[in-house]
Amino acid sequence: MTIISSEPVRADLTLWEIGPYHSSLPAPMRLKLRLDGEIIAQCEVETGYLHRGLEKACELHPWRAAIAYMDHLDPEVAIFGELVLCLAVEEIGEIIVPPRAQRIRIILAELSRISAHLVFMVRMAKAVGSETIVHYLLRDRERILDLFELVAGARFSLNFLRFGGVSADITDGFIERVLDVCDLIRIRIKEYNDIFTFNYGFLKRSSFVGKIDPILVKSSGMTGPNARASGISFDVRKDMPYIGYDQFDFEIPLGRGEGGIVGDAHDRFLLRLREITQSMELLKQVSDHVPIGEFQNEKIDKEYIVPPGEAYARIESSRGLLGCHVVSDGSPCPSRIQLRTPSVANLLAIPQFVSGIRIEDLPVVLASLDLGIAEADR
Amino acid sequence: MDKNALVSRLNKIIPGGVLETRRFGRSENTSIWIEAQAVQKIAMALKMDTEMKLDWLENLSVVEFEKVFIVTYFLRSLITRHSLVIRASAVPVSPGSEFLFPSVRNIWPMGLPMEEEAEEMFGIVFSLNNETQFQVKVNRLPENWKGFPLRKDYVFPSQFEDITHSRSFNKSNQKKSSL
Amino acid sequence: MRISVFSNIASYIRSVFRGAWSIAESCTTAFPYILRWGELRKEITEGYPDPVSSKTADDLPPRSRGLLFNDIDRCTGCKECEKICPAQCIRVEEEPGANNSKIWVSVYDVDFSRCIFCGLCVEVCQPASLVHTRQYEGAAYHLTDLIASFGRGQITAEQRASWAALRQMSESDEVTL
Amino acid sequence: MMSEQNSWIIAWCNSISFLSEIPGWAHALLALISTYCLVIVPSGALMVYLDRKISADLQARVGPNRAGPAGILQPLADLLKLLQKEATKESSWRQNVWLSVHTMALYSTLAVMPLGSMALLVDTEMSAFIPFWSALVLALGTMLLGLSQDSVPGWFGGIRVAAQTLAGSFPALIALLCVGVRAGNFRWSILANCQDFSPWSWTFLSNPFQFIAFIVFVMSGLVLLAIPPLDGGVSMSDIHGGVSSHLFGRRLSLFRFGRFFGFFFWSIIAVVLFLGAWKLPLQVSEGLRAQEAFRFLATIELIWLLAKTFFLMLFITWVARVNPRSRVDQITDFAWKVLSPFSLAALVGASICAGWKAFL
Repeated sequence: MTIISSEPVRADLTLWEIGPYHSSLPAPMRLKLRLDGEIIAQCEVETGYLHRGLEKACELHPWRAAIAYMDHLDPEVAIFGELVLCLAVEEIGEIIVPPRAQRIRIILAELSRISAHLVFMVRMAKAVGSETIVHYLLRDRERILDLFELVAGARFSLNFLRFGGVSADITDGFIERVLDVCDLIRIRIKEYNDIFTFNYGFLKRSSFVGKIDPILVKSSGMTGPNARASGISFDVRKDMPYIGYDQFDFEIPLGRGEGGIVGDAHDRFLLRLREITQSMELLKQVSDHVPIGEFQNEKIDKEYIVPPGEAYARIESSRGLLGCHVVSDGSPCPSRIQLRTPSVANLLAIPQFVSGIRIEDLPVVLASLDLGIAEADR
Repeated sequence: MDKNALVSRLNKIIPGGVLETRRFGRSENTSIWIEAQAVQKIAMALKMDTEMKLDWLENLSVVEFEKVFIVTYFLRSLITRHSLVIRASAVPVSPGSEFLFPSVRNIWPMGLPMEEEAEEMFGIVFSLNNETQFQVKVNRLPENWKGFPLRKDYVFPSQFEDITHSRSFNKSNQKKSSL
Repeated sequence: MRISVFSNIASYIRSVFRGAWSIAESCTTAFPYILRWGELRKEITEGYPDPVSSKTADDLPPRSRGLLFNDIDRCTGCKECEKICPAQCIRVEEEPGANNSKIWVSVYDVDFSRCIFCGLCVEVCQPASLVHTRQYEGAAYHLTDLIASFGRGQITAEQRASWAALRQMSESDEVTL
Repeated sequence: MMSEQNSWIIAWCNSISFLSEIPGWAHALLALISTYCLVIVPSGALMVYLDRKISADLQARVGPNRAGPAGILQPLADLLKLLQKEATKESSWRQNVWLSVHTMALYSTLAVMPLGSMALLVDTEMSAFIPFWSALVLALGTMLLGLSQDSVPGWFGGIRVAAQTLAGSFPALIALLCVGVRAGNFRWSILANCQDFSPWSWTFLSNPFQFIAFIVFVMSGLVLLAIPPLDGGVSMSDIHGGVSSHLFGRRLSLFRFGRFFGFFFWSIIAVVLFLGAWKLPLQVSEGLRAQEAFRFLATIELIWLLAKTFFLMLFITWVARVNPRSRVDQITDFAWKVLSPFSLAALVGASICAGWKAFL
């Protein structure tokens, strides 16, 4: 994708190409900047450096192998890719998922959201050059990865969900450990706030920087925390509940502009911090309501063939709306798996709001968008 | 939300644009099949529709099904929270060749990256003014990649030695400016 | 974006002190880590590989997916794992064995340079001969070292002929019985 | 000029028979070389090790632990790694100009470095101002290095370093005047002699204005020399290192050593000016001087001075590790709009205090 802002190019501007690999970029992408002094006058974004042909690869393998591929849609938060595919396939096959499996899915999804937001904070801290908090954040994310390893056997590529449930039941004491981790992170968040969030240096670096207008959010189709930080209240968990999110009481935080103005980089940071708190609140509620029963629909065995049909499933991943259009023609392999990933819209918006900021703020702005180039390029 | 009323409204604005109304898969959603040449007009009508206000193209999906390319638009309104699926189909003139399809990037700007991806992967050239210009922009694939990988009749190259792995920014930019 | 401190002396002084205070607070929050005060601050990264970290293979969770191991005596050579593998890292070649019930798996190679440790092959394995071990140290100096061979080896033409004869014999036995 | 002050090297030389007859200029040269080899370089190695180990403790990790016991040989390993790196491209004449300027700045400061009452090579009325010259030349060298690179990061890095240096030198000079007002002179020995071993007699605690002057002096030094946490000019991630982004191997190690050396000498000067210099307790130095134990006196004075210096440096490192890096325009704003007014206020206050004492 090459995105060029519509303004004409002035000849007296410095040309600076960044990327595909650069310390200020969160992932492989290429920026072509026209600089007026140190102010960005124009920006072009080119992505595609992480294209792996994921959609084609899914078509060449059996349905069950497609789940393993969806792990790698966004390697940081593997569970969301699996979940959206499973939801779509369950809609095609009209598979009923047992309530226990639904709860396990919610627990894993919210844990992934917390871990993704912790990684977001790591990126933000690296962009402003704060080294110590990075290690604290990664240490606490390790607790969540330990939970994944306990339940699924892997830390990142879980390959845990199946059509009609999950591949294995949660072990004894897992829910208690989830609650322990939540308590730990709740204590740690106070520490993060003291060290980082309310640090004057960080406030000066991130507030009033990279404000995204609600109009731009609408025109570029941004979703997720970035859109909510600008005041657009849209969350799939609330608007189109799936896997039983409607049975729980949680709030969708919106940007309040506490550090500077609504929709700036600091607002996006604070919003994700609040989403971590909300996710832990949700986990606490879910952990009380894990029913005893089967974890996998018994009709769905290893020889299950997805019937012909199509479906479109949406979930709220840590970065925004993740959609999956699945078409099956009754053969052992998927006919088409098309993915709508949230980071594409974020990338589309970059050239339209970075003009006017200083290049020193560019790493902060890019980090605050939480770009997932892996899922944007697929 | 009355889909039949919407269809009749659309029929009034663009006669013959709407082909049929169907359930989308097994879901509650309605999908409206439309004529491929009327996509732009219907898209504009849907965006301007006072009742629906479909201002958000959530997803654009291209599916090849029995050598017919089905373009599906998943629409949604942030104001009225309505959603709609419209679909149109097209057939290439000869197998393996690119073909034109009306673009909606001026109506829903968020459709640009999705259209560009479909262009590269399926060889469907989304054009605004129906001009014959078979120039597919290359962003994801290497520059001298042959064929369109997501088509069903695509054959993987037997050897990858001649395929370059580097792309120059300026080159892709020139292609862009020619469009 | 600019610090407009001269607009108001009081707000100027306040912002200077606020900045100094927040920086002091950040520093004092991190300071106990140097001395490892409190239970929450004792945890540090583990040394690896020297000294070998406190986590050994036995400490891994029961479901952890390490390197693959195939018990070739139980393997039936059904090639289900080869079919499901998303990374196409398993290569199986089999031939009819000495009797009809037994299949000679001559080649069973797992290319760990391609394996993504998804666990699908273990899940589909009907005789449960393919398992994930707890071994996770798979580093090697050459790509070819990463290919693990579990097969019984290629058989010679004479063996093939003699086994075919054996099979025929047992078949004829069955017929006579 | 250096007849009396370089007595410490003469004291050492006299113990070695064949060195006792060498002329005075050779003594001075020997003093410089031995200062460099025995004080500066080991301090650099020790500081690198302490920095890495303490920031590892702060960040809940292990830190260097492979080279030697507890990783004590890590600085040596770093140096060897940097030295054996191959050059990626030919050095241009611009880089050579930078190299000579940088080296000049590095070694010219050695002669004025106050390392104890026995180790003052140059002790003039204006001694305390001479390090500024070196700091400015060091910054100029860094700027030239940035501009010598044919890349945008280098240019931006060079310009940012220049802006920071300009912004930092004004409050630093004013803060130095505050000390001069108290001591009445800028001679190292007099600046040191107006303090004593007890912290309450140190300049920075003598009155609140001197305390402000101390804070301003240290922070403006960080701005001037672009030392963390105020190192926006050389380490912002958007220019990935800026001036040092195209350096490699020996040049990179020289550049890093130059940055360490700036930090080090600025901390030594801060200690000498504000933190009681090399003053020992209980008339120890007078007693040793009376017994003519010059070698012992020079050694313990140096150790006491360096201990305080390391403490100050580690304190700054601790602040730098925890806090985010500021943008360059914020740093220059900070220097011009916060440090400068405060330094002027401190100068006014310190002058009033000095005048008050004169009237008393």
